[in-house]
Amino acid sequence: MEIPYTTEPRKDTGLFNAKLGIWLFLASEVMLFGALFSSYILLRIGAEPGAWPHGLLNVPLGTVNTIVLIVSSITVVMAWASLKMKNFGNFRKYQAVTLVCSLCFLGIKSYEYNDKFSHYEVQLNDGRVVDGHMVEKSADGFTIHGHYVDKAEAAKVTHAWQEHEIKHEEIKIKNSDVKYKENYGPWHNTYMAIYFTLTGLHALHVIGGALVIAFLWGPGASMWKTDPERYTNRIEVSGLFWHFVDLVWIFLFPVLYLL
Amino acid sequence: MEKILGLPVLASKHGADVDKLVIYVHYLMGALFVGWLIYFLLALLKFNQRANPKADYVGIKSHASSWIEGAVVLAEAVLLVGFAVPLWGHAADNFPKRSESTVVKVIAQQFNWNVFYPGPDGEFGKRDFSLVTTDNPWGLDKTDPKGKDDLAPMLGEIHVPVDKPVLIELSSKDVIHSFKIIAMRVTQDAIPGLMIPVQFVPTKTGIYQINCAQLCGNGHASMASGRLIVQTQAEFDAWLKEKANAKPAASFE
Amino acid sequence: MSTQASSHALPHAAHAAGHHDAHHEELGFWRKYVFSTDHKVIGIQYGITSLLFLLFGFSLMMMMRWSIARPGEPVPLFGPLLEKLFGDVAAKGVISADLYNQFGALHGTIMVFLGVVPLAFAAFGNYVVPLQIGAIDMAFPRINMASYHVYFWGGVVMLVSFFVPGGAAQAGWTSYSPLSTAIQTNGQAYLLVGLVLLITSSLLGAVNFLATIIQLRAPGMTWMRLPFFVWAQFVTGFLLLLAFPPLEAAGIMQLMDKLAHTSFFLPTGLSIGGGHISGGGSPLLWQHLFWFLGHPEVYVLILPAMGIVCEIIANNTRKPIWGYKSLVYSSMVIGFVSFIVWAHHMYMTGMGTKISTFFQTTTMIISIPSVIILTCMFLSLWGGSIRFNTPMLFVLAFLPMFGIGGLTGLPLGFNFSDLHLHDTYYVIAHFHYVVAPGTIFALFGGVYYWFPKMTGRFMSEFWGKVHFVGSIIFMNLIFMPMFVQGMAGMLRRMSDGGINYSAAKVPNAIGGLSDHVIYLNTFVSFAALGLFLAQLPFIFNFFWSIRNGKKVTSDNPWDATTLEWQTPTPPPHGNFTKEIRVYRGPYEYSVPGAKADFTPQTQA
Amino acid sequence: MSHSSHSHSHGGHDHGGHDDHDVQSHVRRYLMVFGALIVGTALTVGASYLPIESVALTVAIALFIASIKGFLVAGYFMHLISEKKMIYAILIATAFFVTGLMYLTIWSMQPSSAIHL
Ligand code: HEA
Ligand code: HEA
Ligand code: CUA
Ligand SMILES: [Cu+2]
Repeated sequence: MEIPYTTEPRKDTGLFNAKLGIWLFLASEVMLFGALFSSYILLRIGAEPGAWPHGLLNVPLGTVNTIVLIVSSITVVMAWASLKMKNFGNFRKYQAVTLVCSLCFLGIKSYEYNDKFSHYEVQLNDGRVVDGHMVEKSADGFTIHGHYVDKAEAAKVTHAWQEHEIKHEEIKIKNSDVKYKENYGPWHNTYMAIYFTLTGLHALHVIGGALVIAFLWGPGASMWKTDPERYTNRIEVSGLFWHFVDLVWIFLFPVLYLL
Repeated sequence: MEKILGLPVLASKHGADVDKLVIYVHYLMGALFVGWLIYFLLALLKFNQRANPKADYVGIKSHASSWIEGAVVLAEAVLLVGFAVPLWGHAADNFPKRSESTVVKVIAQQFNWNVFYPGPDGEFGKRDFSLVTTDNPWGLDKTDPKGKDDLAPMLGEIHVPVDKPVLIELSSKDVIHSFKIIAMRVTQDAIPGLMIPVQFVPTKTGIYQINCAQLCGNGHASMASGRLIVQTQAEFDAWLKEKANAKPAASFE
Repeated sequence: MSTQASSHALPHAAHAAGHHDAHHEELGFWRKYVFSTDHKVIGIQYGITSLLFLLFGFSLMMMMRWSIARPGEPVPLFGPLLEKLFGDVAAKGVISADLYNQFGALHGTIMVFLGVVPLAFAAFGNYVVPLQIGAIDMAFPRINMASYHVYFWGGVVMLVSFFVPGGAAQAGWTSYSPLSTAIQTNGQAYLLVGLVLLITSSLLGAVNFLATIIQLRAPGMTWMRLPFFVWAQFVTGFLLLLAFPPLEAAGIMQLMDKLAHTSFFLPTGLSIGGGHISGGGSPLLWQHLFWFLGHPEVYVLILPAMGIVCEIIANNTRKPIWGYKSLVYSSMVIGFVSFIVWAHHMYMTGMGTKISTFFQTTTMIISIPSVIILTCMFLSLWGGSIRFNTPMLFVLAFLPMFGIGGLTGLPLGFNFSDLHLHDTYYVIAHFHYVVAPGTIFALFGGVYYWFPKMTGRFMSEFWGKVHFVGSIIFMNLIFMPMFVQGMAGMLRRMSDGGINYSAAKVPNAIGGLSDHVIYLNTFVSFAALGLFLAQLPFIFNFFWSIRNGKKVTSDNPWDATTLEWQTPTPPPHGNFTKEIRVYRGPYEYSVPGAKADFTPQTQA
Repeated sequence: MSHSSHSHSHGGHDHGGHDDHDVQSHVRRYLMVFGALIVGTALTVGASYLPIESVALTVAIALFIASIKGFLVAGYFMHLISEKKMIYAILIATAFFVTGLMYLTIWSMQPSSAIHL
């Protein structure tokens, strides 16, 4: 007993089951990320003037990651096209590049996360605020590589590019001078919150997609011998998911890094 | 119809319109319900297996049902355009002038209502979250001259004069509550982070129950000590004077 | 097309005849009943689990009804047990406000997400849809199995949440922020994790159903020959697919608020629980995302029920459903419009005229297709030859009950009358009329109707009728008085049934609840007890009939037209033993000139 | 892309509907799209350094380029350009709902007479 249309398309719809399935699933993903994007917009519109930070993220790294994902996307289609041309060897190579790209992306992402966790905002007892990275810790104090925040100036910053004009220096701070200090984790403000949520969820999708691709590349590849068409379909379907993940990043990147 | 529906006591001006809409909608519902119920029972009687052993493939041919559906559409449209929309527009967007109304600020908290009066100048003093301390739970800006004559915050008692518009600025300190006075036909959620204006004109003096209509924690059911006290203008003025002499808000500890 | 037919129906015929028995022995208990990929087994798994959850949700409500009627008094019989299970919040067997709120939040969540949706959509859908479209299974059997397992663990997480320190969630099934974040318990986090699991399960299910209905229809089963039940499931599938993800997103954000101390839904300057909060969020954002799901969700609760109603009405009036096409189009319109009416749950959040006008208008628009659907069902009776068996009785009762529930949606839909009724028992009565004597009755009907296909035996007609009479009487005795209470201004979610607002307690204040209104609490609680007792015949009948019910004498005991009755009883793995080809619409009863009063879809 | 009708005429294994020639011409297209995506990324980043004062304009430029890139990925890598009607129907419905969600929520959260504290 076999379920029909697992490989050959049904005539009236022109689709095989899994392809329809993945598109339905992607439709729901659109709603998921759509809701998060709406929340992003709302939080941003609702933020008080000056409360929405700009230029917190590392644009070159973000750019590299964007390119990494685009490269992985082209290798995914090329891998599928190779199968279509019955060239399993090329498929393996292309898909290997995809997997390396996904690791690269996740590596850069975790470096960026780590960077935010060592990025502090320190309120001093004298009312001044220091913002920068923790470079050194000692028993009675710590050193921040950063700058004193001028609230009035900061409120004028409305674009990411303006932030680059600020000079950074090493600032030594005694623990006893600190009124309050907090790193740039998701709790820091709504921008960091939505940043971590969106990119975290996206990273989970990258991991999920990479696992599926890795499975089909490794143990799952035996199907190429037994049922090559079905295998090619599976590659197509996993590819569709991967492109979607890329697509989400194409929007995340400008929205979070550049605006 | 009020009797049949069991609508509670009414003591505000716009409340009559609320009741009117409730009643009209129930006429529509009643008509549909009774009509269809009669049809339904008739159908069951007439077409049970014993009475009608052989079913008719086609069934009803008349298009009366389309007319009924059309009539429902029409009735709903009339209620919507003729009543709900304009009445709401009047209540939610056309606020009375501050100078002509009793202005009160109500800030909900678990599990009571904090009531603020602006004093003779009709303006509330500034509040700032960064000023909140245990001594100054409301973050009042004591340097703001407008705040100098504000009355000290009171718990759970709103005094207003009768037949004069009341303008309540509603907010909450912690979670969402809902400010409901049944006899005034007033319901408005009190939402932290928002200050939402509410208006009504009380038409009868008396002491009215204030309800909290939104689940706000384990004290929700007992958040019942709030009272709206509608007085004559003279009584109200006397009360206000007494309060104003007692202690202005700026010195509140 | 014929090649397609032979590619799946025929090989199986051989298979079923030949290897069937051997096949089953190989599977063993675990593969057969727990990790089965057969849509029928999964359907039954869903069915039993969700019925148990319904019973559990009802039991929570029995406890709550005690607290409402006799606040502060220890629960009879179960008091000591409650104290043992929950400790301080049930000290001396009295249900405290905390415990009441836990039960309330979980009653709503369990009934909706663990009871009715899995029963109506997943259980009946799984069992019946592939059969009705002539498919051998769902399109993705393993995903199907996964969705049941995810659902099951979602349910377990919810149940476990009662026993975490601080207890289960206490912010209503709506989990409004900031309350949900402010209450110091991890129960809320468990609830959210459970919800995320349930949503994931529903998404997998929805993808599967949609793919199945689109791809696996038997030859000749065109869209306009689908039984209305399949259509209803189809639209429901879309609602689940597209409305659930925003709640998943919202759930994740609220989890972040709870666990990572973000402020998505917490405004600046909030004072809850000490702790530093960055602020800058919005409590209304949560409500928008919740109700964006919440409204389509109510149609998820009702559409499958309407589908069942149509099947049973057609079968027991022995005539075609009146206005099949209007039914189909109306349910599609409902599907579409249900996505843009959600803010009618939020009229009292300070909405301006323009916005509320938009949402009132869409709300009134969506009531029209419901009116059309109900009209079609009513008109279907005319000219019929009605058999009053148990499934039909429940389904007939559905009509006026849904009618009452639907009609009372109207005064809620106009913002200016909702002003008086919002958050009162009127709302509770409104939606219980649609979901309890509405949906639940239809589901009962479905159980009685498809039971013979699932087991090869009928449920007892006598006890079925006892169940019916008891249920309809007590359902109305429970929910009708709630309209009166609501109109008088009695508020929902009151652990003490509103005595603090009663005239007796505050004699000098105007607007207190009269003794008469408060007394109805007791009345309703007794009626709820009656309803509980009325379910005993059902539970007994259900289990007894599996082994001892009257045996069916044919594979098509109700003389029905649709494809599920063209299978052996119960259907084997793979369903059909003959080639399935569809030649006609779903409800060809009493066709003029035909010999029998029913002409199956497979008849050329 | 996968026109089942012509795939059947090819018979044999290739049900997906691509003979080698077909796929090769597509590969060229994929590479062009890839180039365009890289250029698009460069443009996005470049544009963000332009000293444009208007926030709305910055956002508009960024989203405009992102939409074009998104269209390329969806259209060519995901073959949406030549997909089946059923998929279009699903995506159009989704687009409708997602716009509804975004637009209506944002619209209804605009304060009417309420004041944000
Ligand atoms: C299955 C579930 C279901 C269904 C179908 C509906 C249907 C409708 N609902 Fe309901 N609703 C809920 C479940 C449902 N609702 C729930 C769970 C809540 C509360 C959530 C919470 O706050 O916890 C709620 C709350 C709710 C509110 C918010 C109230 C408030 O909080 O203040 C509103 C407001 O507009 C509303 C309106 C409507 C309308 C206009 C319909 C319309 O679609 C109804 C259309 C139907 C008809 C108009 C009937 C037509 C009938 C006839 C023509 C024939 C009659 C014949 C006889 C009776 C014999 N509902
Ligand atoms: C689908 C949804 C659903 C269903 C079916 C029900 C069913 C019932 N509900 Fe529920 N209810 C809600 C959803 C539902 N409810 C929601 C969402 C809320 C709001 C919560 C909140 O405020 O946050 C609510 C709130 C609510 C309240 C208000 C509480 C308050 O505001 O404080 C009350 C009060 O009486 C109530 C009562 C009942 C009763 C008596 C039933 C009865 O009709 C129950 C009937 C049950 C059955 C008939 C069970 C049948 C099953 C079996 C017999 C099992 C058989 C088993 C086997 C064969 C294995 N409900
Ligand atoms: Cu405050 Cu309920
Ligand atoms: Cu609704």
